[in-house]
Amino acid sequence: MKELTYKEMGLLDEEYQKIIEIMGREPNYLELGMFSVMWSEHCGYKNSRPLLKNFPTEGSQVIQGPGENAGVVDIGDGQALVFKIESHNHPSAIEPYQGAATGVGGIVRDIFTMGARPIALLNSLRFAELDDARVRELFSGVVAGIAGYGNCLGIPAVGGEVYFNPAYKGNPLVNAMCVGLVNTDEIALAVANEIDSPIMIVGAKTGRDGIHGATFASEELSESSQSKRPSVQVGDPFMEKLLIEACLQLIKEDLVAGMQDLGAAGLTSSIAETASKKGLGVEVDVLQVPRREQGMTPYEVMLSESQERMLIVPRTGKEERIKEIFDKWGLDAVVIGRVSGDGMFKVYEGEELVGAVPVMELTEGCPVYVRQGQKAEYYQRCRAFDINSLPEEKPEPALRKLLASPNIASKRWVFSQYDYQVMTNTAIVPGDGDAAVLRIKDTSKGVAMTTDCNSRFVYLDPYLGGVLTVCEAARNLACVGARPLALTNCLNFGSPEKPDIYWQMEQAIKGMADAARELDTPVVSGNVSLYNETVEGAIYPTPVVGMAGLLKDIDYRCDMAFKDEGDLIVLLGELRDQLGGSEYLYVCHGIQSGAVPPVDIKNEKSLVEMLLSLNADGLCKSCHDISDGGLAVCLAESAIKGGRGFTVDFDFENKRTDGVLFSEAPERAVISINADKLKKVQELANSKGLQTQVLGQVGGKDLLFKNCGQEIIRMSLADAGQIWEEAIESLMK
Amino acid sequence: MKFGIIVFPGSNCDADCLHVMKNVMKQESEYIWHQESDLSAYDAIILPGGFSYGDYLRTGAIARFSPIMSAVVDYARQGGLVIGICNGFQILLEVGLLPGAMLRNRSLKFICDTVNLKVRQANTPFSNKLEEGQIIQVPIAHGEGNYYCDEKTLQELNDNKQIIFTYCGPEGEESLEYNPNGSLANIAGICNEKGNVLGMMPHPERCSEAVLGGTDGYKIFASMLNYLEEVGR
Amino acid sequence: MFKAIIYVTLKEGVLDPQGEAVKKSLHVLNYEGVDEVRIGKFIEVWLKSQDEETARRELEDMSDKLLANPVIEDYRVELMEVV
Amino acid sequence: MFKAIIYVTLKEGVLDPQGEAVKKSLHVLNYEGVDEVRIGKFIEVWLKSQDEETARRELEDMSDKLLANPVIEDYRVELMEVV
Ligand SMILES: Nc1ncnc2c1ncn2[C@@H]1O[C@H](COP(=O)(O)OP(=O)(O)O)[C@@H](O)[C@H]1O
Ligand SMILES: [Mg+2]
Repeated sequence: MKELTYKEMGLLDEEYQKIIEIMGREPNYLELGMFSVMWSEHCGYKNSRPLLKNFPTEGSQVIQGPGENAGVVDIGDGQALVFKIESHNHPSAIEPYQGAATGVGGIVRDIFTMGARPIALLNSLRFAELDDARVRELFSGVVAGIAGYGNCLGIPAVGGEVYFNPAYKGNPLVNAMCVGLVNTDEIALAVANEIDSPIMIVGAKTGRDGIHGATFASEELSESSQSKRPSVQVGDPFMEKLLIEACLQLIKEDLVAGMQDLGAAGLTSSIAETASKKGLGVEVDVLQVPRREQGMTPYEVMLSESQERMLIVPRTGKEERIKEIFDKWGLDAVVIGRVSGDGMFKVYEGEELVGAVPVMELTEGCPVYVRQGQKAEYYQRCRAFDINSLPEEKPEPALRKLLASPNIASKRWVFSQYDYQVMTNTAIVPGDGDAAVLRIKDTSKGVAMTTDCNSRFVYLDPYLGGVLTVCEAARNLACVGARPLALTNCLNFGSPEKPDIYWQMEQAIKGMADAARELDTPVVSGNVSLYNETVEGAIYPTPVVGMAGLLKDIDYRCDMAFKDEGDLIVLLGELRDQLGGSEYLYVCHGIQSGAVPPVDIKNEKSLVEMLLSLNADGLCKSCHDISDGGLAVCLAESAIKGGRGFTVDFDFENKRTDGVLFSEAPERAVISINADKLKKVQELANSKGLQTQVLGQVGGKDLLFKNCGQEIIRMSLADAGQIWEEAIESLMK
Repeated sequence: MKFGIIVFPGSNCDADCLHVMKNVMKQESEYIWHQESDLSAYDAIILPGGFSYGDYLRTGAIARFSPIMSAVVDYARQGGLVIGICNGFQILLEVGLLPGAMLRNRSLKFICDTVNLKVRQANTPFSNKLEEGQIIQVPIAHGEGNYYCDEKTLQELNDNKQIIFTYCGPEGEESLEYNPNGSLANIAGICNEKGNVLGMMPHPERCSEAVLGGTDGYKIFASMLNYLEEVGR
Repeated sequence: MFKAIIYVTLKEGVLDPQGEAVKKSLHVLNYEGVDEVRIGKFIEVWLKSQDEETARRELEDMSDKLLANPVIEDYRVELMEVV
Repeated sequence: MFKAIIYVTLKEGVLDPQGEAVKKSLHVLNYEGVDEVRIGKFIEVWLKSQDEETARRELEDMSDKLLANPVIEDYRVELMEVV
């Protein structure tokens, strides 16, 4: 392998100087490699750490906030949820199937490393538009990769989102989230706390794959990314499945003091993180590391990102039992070194010391950059865009176009490739509700989860977009009857070195933090993916939120399907007509602009509480929040799902018709109820200071919209269903 | 009754089957590790779904050489009840307890959905609580459920009434339109000549409780229990 | 040391959905001359064995048992000695 | 009419989980002499083309675009004329 310079490894001049200061000499090639991966954005968070400080991370429900492999949230009865979301954008851009597959593998390891049994997968995907053959290839490769890996593991993929926008041309986003269930007394952490305890590596053998993957993830995609292709890895989900079972057995038998997955930056990072928690040191012998290839150098062994490996620090005297368990599953478990007291990370090749670096400098020593953001040039212009200068598109063709937009149409093409029912817990399956719901066996509880981000909103107004993203996630959980507990996030942005991008980051994070604080959904874990740019520019800022919630009683879950003829359709919240940043503007007018609808977080919180009360009392027969496509799409989806039409007839007041139908303004949801429950619903709304309005009734075979008795849309249910169900399918043929 | 659920490396519906047999059907049930070789303690054996050995090479191909499989073959030859679900079905084909083989789904995609099945035979140990011609809804989740056999074998399957479940439409239409994976003659489940070994791609354990949206699968397990109680092992 | 390549193909008459799909894609990419596509796999095995005959016997054995499924597949063994 | 066989293998150094699993299984079946197993696929293509050169160019084109994944796989084209 050709030797890289420190610049090629992604280090700046001043960073290299700092390394020399730390070492008191020039680092050798191995030491330099170790610094460069640990000080990459991906591992060191050097551009984002100061911003992340804004997030609220505490709450009575939080057992473990950021800083471990995943966050942990209490769900009662001595049980907890463990969850995190992570990006695998760049590998997926180069090799969609394996990139996405190994992304799933990585996030799953973060969860069972904590001692939790993974119980659900979600994902959040962004691509350019499907009229481009290369995009279709990426899209189908990514979906197949997620399916191929997750299905084999037997972890249901129960939710997620997919968006298509030219902003992701050349730089798709693939974010994967995993949720695990753990008994609170069995949570495992990644710490080495005893001097002299052995360090073991288990799972797959180490090959030359993925060297400098962490650095690669921290750069813009360019022509030369092509030549870094060998850094793409092939996943082995079968191996990972065996690892899950074996590692969870270790936890059950209380055999480990610390457990850590090998992810980005491989052995270097996992060993450094494990040792640095208690300020200890470590000695490893690379010759002990089982290898897949011959002639590997210490540098290659220490930096390899081969998948499906784990690091284990056994409890004293437990190595033999640990080996037995791994042997049962046909896996190797090998001692490769020991914990030391001197704070140094020493790498040996047999007897020979080939590198020595102070552990703390690798982890805590990473330089941090506080940059100066600058409001993006487009911001004022887009805010000032006058929507009233646009003609109104006829309502019915507009609704047809929206239902056919891949951003709104059914995502069955995607989720039917995922096994979403394995583990026999899935009580609301993908597509049926605003969030996925899983029962927790042996209890009456359920948990719900969702991922959300309207990146067009975030682009047009990063602060508001950040607020709206968190609000939408919380609202989605409340719609299915779950109290939002906490969130994880994946911050996908362009290059932080550009002031307008840094401004997007600052503002979006501030918005998310404000909403998370108000809604009492602290941030418990997350991941940052920067440099999502190509020569054509940066992606839309995409801070994806994954949120989890709790249903006290699984029997009171609620999906979005209309149920019975004659049920009343009720709008919770107000009629609004702000169209800024809406899918309608894009699909019907080709415009991505306008002022993002404002949001009152307090009011959103009231809506969440209202939805929770309604569902807890079993008052809603269906519930669906208003988001992409607005009120009209919200109603259409409930009708299609339920196989029942509706008639709504209400006063559009003086608002634009397209505004009322297609505004994506927040703080709103549509429920259907038994007619005799109306009074109770209204009383409840009054007590929460929320408006309600009866829009109409479920029934018939048409979607019928009227404004003060005057018909404005009549579309047959069959028609609407077909357009919505087949849109993506037919583009992918 | 005592049910044994075989666990291969890579099985992933083993826990689901155990849950249903234990907590829903209220039967004594336990896992059997693939390296065991004694099945004498069990009244019926379940080969669960999943990806045994990653489904590398061919689905079920490697699992069939697990030590437990020779015990399963003996057990079946002696008339013991064996049900193979999804990957379990694939393993039964590979080991030769059932005829035919699996190809990749016609769409080349993994498919997860809930489908209609027509009950073609009701007087079997696995379907006696159902009625002939009845349509039930059962989830599927597989990448290789495209059942294939030669013409002669198909004829035999028909003649011996070994086709137990077929994919169909809401009104029982057995057309290609309602065939999710391209399987021959819309086959979803078949049994051996003696009728004591069933292989099916759909997952009855995923629809045995109301909270999961359906209970038709319950009736398949209840049929097995009923048979065991009436006829004994 | 021997190196063997075992070529496994679907039996004639067994539908090859993957081959069909590839053919369609090639037509979409404007390779209209493509008449038929079939997909098979090959398994390269390096093995130590007394002599060529033993090696061949072993390989046929492996193929019958594991590497190919006689219901749907045919196979062919190619064997060479390597150093 | 030409018949081509395109052999697609994983690049050296790329993990081959299938090959590993098959190797282990062969050991369990007591073929201890087996040292290594790698699995590849081959694609048989029948195509009409003006001449051999054009056919070869087209096939390499198809392989680059569709049949092989250049990120992790290598390929080799074998071409023959058939009647
Ligand atoms: N955007 C974010 N918000 C909150 N926590 C974050 C964020 N990004 C990273 N973190 C936290 O920082 C820690 C380090 O993350 P990471 O390096 O991705 O972990 P790992 O090496 O386990 O993948 C984790 O605890 C993670 O949850
Ligand atoms: Mg981790």
